[in-house]
Amino acid sequence: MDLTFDATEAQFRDELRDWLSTNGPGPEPEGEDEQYAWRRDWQRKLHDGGWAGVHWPVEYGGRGATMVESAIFYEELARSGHPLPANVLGLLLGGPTLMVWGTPEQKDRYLNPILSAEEIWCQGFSEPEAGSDFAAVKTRAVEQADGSFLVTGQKVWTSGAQYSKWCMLVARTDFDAAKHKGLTYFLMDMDQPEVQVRPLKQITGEAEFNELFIEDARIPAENVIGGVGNGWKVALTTLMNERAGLAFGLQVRLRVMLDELTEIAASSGQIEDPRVADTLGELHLRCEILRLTAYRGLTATMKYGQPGPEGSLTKWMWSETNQMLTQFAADVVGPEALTMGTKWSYELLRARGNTIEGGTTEILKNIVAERVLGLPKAR
Amino acid sequence: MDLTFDATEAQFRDELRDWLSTNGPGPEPEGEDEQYAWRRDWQRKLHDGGWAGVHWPVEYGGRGATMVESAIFYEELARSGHPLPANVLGLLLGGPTLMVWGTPEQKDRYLNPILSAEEIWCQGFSEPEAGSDFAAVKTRAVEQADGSFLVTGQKVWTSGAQYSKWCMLVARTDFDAAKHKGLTYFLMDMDQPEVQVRPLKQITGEAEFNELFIEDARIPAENVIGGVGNGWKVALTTLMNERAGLAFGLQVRLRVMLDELTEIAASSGQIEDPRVADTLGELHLRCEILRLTAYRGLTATMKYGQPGPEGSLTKWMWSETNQMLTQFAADVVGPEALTMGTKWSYELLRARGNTIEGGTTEILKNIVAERVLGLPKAR
Amino acid sequence: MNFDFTEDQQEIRATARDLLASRSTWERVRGHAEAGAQDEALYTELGGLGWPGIAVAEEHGGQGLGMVEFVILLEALGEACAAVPLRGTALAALFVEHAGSPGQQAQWLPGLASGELRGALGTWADGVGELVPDAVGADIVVLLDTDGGASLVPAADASIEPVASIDPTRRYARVSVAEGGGVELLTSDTSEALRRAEVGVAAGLVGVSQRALDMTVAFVKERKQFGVPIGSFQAVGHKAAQMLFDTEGARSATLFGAWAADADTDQLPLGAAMAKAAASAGGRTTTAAAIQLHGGIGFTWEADLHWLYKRAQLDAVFLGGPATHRARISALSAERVVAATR
Amino acid sequence: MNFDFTEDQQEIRATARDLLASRSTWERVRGHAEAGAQDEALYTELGGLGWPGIAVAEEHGGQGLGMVEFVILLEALGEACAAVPLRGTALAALFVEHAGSPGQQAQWLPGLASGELRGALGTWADGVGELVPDAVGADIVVLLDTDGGASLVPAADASIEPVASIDPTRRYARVSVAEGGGVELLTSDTSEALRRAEVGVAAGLVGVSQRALDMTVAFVKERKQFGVPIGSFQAVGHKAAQMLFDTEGARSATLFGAWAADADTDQLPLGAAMAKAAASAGGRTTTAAAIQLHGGIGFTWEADLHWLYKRAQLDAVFLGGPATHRARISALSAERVVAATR
Repeated sequence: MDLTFDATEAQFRDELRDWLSTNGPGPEPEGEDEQYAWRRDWQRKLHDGGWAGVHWPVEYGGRGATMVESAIFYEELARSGHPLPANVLGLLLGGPTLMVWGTPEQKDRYLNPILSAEEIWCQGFSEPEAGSDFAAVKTRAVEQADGSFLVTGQKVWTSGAQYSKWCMLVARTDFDAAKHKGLTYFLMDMDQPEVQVRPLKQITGEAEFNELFIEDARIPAENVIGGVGNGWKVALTTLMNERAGLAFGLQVRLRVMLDELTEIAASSGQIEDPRVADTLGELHLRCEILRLTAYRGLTATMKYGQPGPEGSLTKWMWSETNQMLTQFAADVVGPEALTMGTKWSYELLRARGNTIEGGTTEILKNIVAERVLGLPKAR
Repeated sequence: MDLTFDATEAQFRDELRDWLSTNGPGPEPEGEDEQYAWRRDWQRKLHDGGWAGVHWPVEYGGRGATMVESAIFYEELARSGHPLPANVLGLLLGGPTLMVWGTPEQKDRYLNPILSAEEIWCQGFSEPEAGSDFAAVKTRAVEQADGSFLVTGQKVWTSGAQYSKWCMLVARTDFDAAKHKGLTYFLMDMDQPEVQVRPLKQITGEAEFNELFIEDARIPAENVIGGVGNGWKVALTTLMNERAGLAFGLQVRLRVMLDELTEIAASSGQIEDPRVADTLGELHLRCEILRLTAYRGLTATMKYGQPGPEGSLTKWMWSETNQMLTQFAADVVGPEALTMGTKWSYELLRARGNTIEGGTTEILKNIVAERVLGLPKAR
Repeated sequence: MNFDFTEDQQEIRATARDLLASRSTWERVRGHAEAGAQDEALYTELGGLGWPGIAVAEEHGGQGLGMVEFVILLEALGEACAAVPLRGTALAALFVEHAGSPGQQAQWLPGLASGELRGALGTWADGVGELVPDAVGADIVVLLDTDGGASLVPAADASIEPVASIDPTRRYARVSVAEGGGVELLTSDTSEALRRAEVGVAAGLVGVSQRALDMTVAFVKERKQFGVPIGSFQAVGHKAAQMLFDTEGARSATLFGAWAADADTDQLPLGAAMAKAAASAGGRTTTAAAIQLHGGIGFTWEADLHWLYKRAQLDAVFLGGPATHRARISALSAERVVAATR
Repeated sequence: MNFDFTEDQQEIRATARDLLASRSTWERVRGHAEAGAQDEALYTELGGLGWPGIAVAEEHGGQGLGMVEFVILLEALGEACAAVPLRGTALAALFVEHAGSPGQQAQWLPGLASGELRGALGTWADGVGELVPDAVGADIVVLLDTDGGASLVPAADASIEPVASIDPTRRYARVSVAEGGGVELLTSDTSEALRRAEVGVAAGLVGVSQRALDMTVAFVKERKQFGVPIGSFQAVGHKAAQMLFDTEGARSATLFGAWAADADTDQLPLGAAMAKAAASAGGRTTTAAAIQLHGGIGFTWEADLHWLYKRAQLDAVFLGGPATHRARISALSAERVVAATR
């Protein structure tokens, strides 16, 4: 057991810190489009510095970093206060999925533009009626005489859709096959009028996500990933990669916020109230347990190929702790935390989504009960 | 809206307080049997004073008290520190069930000995395999040529069985009928060697409950209550009466304990710690809300024949609050609360049963979801 | 012992809820909230019905009813999430009536009671009141010191600077005394007024919780996942049951506080602290649970749940959050217990 | 970064758990608990295997391994709910080794490390230590003052009066200095020893939580209600998931504390407070949840769950309950944050 970074890891971290301290995206501009362009430029910078596909194999243009180094990357990025690269879904989900399921031609064609942020990717899994239930996917892809597919349907929670070239789309190709079986995984070109993007405004007032309205969009045969009818398995690969590294960044963001809150409580004297200190103590405890548990999961994954029981817990821990923290901030920070346009009020509202996005806490608990504890499937 | 007692209610309370201050069971003896005899004597005293069947109609020998007065009775009894009468199940469950479902002969025969504690009643509903699931009752009652029944099976959680003359027994008489339909409600004579009582020791080390082992016990035809095959409905009447009045006593017991704990926290200075004060505040709040909600339910029952949505919440509230209180006492009272033989340690252990006995909290939440909120039956 | 509304009170409740159900639909609330405006037409109508003055004495132009009637209206307004500054007016009237001089009462109460004048209530420290609800457009602002004193600031003497809180169904402002402006102190003890105000704020939170629960129950009965209504999942049903638990508990406490104000003021301090503690905590948890049980939809702007969540956040801390009031409950209970054992 | 046991540590863990699974069955634990006795045979066997001295330096007769190995054994003992006074001996040794004089170390450590002498650790105030675990039969008792000082009381100088706590799987006593008896002060700083002791107690609690979880999972897979295994109800599955959450969280914190003791003592104060806070709270909630999920059966004497519940209750407050340690975490974090911003 060694809970420090070894020499290689420490060197990686130091090199990265150095780089991040002298390289950055510059000041954040006003306006959503401008901010996206700024994050795209930032990814180009990262790419030029060799920091874009940290965990990608060298053969695909990545840095070939270990999982720990990848975790360090997202931790340090969060600590630096710099934003995530624009094409985060391509880097974390699309690329790794292609590496498993793509043909040599597909890898050649798609991987490099992901790294360079030349082509942005988005994810088209969720549907309004389907929620967490993949079997209920209704978007239809009908094969044409020329082997291409015509797709019609609606997708939701598609972040970055308005900037994306490619959408990882799961659609139904076999309408008779039961549940998961008739699904196929496509790469859909977003540059066609048959795909309409409508921003989906959230509780925060921002439109971080979009709805996609697809009507007879065309996808050529060569854009099927992993074979027709195999969409469920391919999608699972994507889902397994979801947040794998990102979790470390989220955890550090939480820690940074908590430290800031602690600072406010200390400088305002509120920390002298044992009730305030008690809640801060609980938050620090949860935050630290989250970090440790994430690393335990990482070690298990590296050693045994999959995380141990603790691996299923980190997203649940993070989301609950973040909600607890942002709610508590409303008490400690005071009126500012309930005033529009402040960081604290944004975080308070945004945190509500944490226990929903990327699998609701209820679904995560089902998964823990069934897959980790081996209980019979919930009824 | 009037949250004070009206003149009649106040007079009832004052009269009762007077009586309780000059009448009591005397000092509690050592030994389980002796304690039971003492509570039986106490019930005789209550009966002689006209306080045994407070909520029973006058025609059945009761006092004909209103529901509020009945609540006052259990509140005042708890406040006085005197014990419950020995035949509490006969008074609260058996008698009222007979009043609804009994024949005139049955009422004549059984009601008076309940009041006088001459014949003690116990309840034989639960079975080891059945738990909260009535449909799973396995105890069999087979009709004989002479119309009597031979009963074989096992019951559990039967309190006072060793002192009881009659057992309210639910058994299966039709083995083909589905689920609840083949059940019949009997009065079984406990004075027969075919019924064996075995004490069931609990986490506290005491045997508050028993198991019943029944092998070919005989029940004459006239001891069927409410007709053969109607057992589920009759049992529901019993269950509906369960704790109706008792709840008020439990609520006052909670308040008395909380006041004692507050006293300890105040005199030891611990209440100066805002964390301690905070938890005490929460407990006082819950305790008072419990009382108010119980009275809201009572008003609704008196006015509309059934409690409103709040009626299903009181047992849940009480059990959770009692667990929270007794756990907190371990921190405030200190070592004494973890030492065997003290009141606080007994309460800490005993409280674990509160969220299980009389319907687990999980079952209660199901009931609230389905019957109060009208959600589809849980799957 | 009769823990139910009188027939008159039931009538008031039904009428108020019916009226708001038709006048303060989500469409209308959303329209005003997005425009950063109050619903002037509705406010005028409610003024005409005498709502702001329901608990103001008849001699001052009010309806002379009690706090129970007052909380019935405030709960209904919370339930509808109505974008009207009525609460501010009614709370300001409470302070003028219970702590003002006869002159102040004569000057302000008739106008506040009829809704022709608008009031606001807030807290201030170092001469500045942050996030004072309903202050924009108010004719008079009552500002509470941390030590229990209260000041009356006419709009003409005040600097009222609109601030967008996260709850746009009310208009908030930063209030201070304008240069050269004057402040009148309310000379009588303000604690009776403040306790009533706490109960009133709690009532609005109970309404918010109730609405969150009702919307959630309706949604989970309809919404299907894995082929069945999600309301049939225990995880959903039990969370909804907990919402009921929190809502009804807060309602019991709030009704107790209102009744105590009307009939047994010795119990008002405890009742008010109980009401505000329970309703503040309940308002936060029920609205958060409502969003959770709606899943992704619940997190969207269109779902309307967020208005409830945001209002609950502001109301939960207004006049003291749960922890403040739990501390008061604890102190009052300890006082009682210690007195009894002496 | 490698958050896993070494092969040696895994071997120790497997061996320890296997051994205790066969030697400390419920039947045996129950037998000793009901008789109010300790399992002498097992204690002797474990002493022979060097368990009490696993973290004691080789020069003092120990095995010279680290705190990680130490917590592996203590977790296994908690999991088995073993009725042996081993923890008392091992914790006393920690204090003698880390805060005792060379003379004290030479006098006591070899005996404690081999299990031939027995030790106990407790806290005292005004000259009396209440509910000191493992004190009955101890040769030496280490007693902690509230101000951080520690005294060493040989049994010959002590009055050790057995007291039945609710946890009969350990023997507790009221300890004071006998008339004419002597007390030696441990002269060095005791904080390093105390931090290690906290981690050790936390490890036992993690074991208790793990056992409660395992028993519950096995039960709810088998037990049927309404025709299906109750583990298929979400209310049951989610509560079991929460037990895992609490157990694994406490385990992460405890391993961190143990590792810090071995490799990075700057982080030991935080690690120890985290371990004890998480494991104390987790021990209480998981054992309570285990009883709940077993239903009526879980509340019976025969179900054996109550031994875990009772042990968790005692261990949760021993060396400070969750609130005490959360306060320490908070203070340490605030210190770090304030230092960083200066």
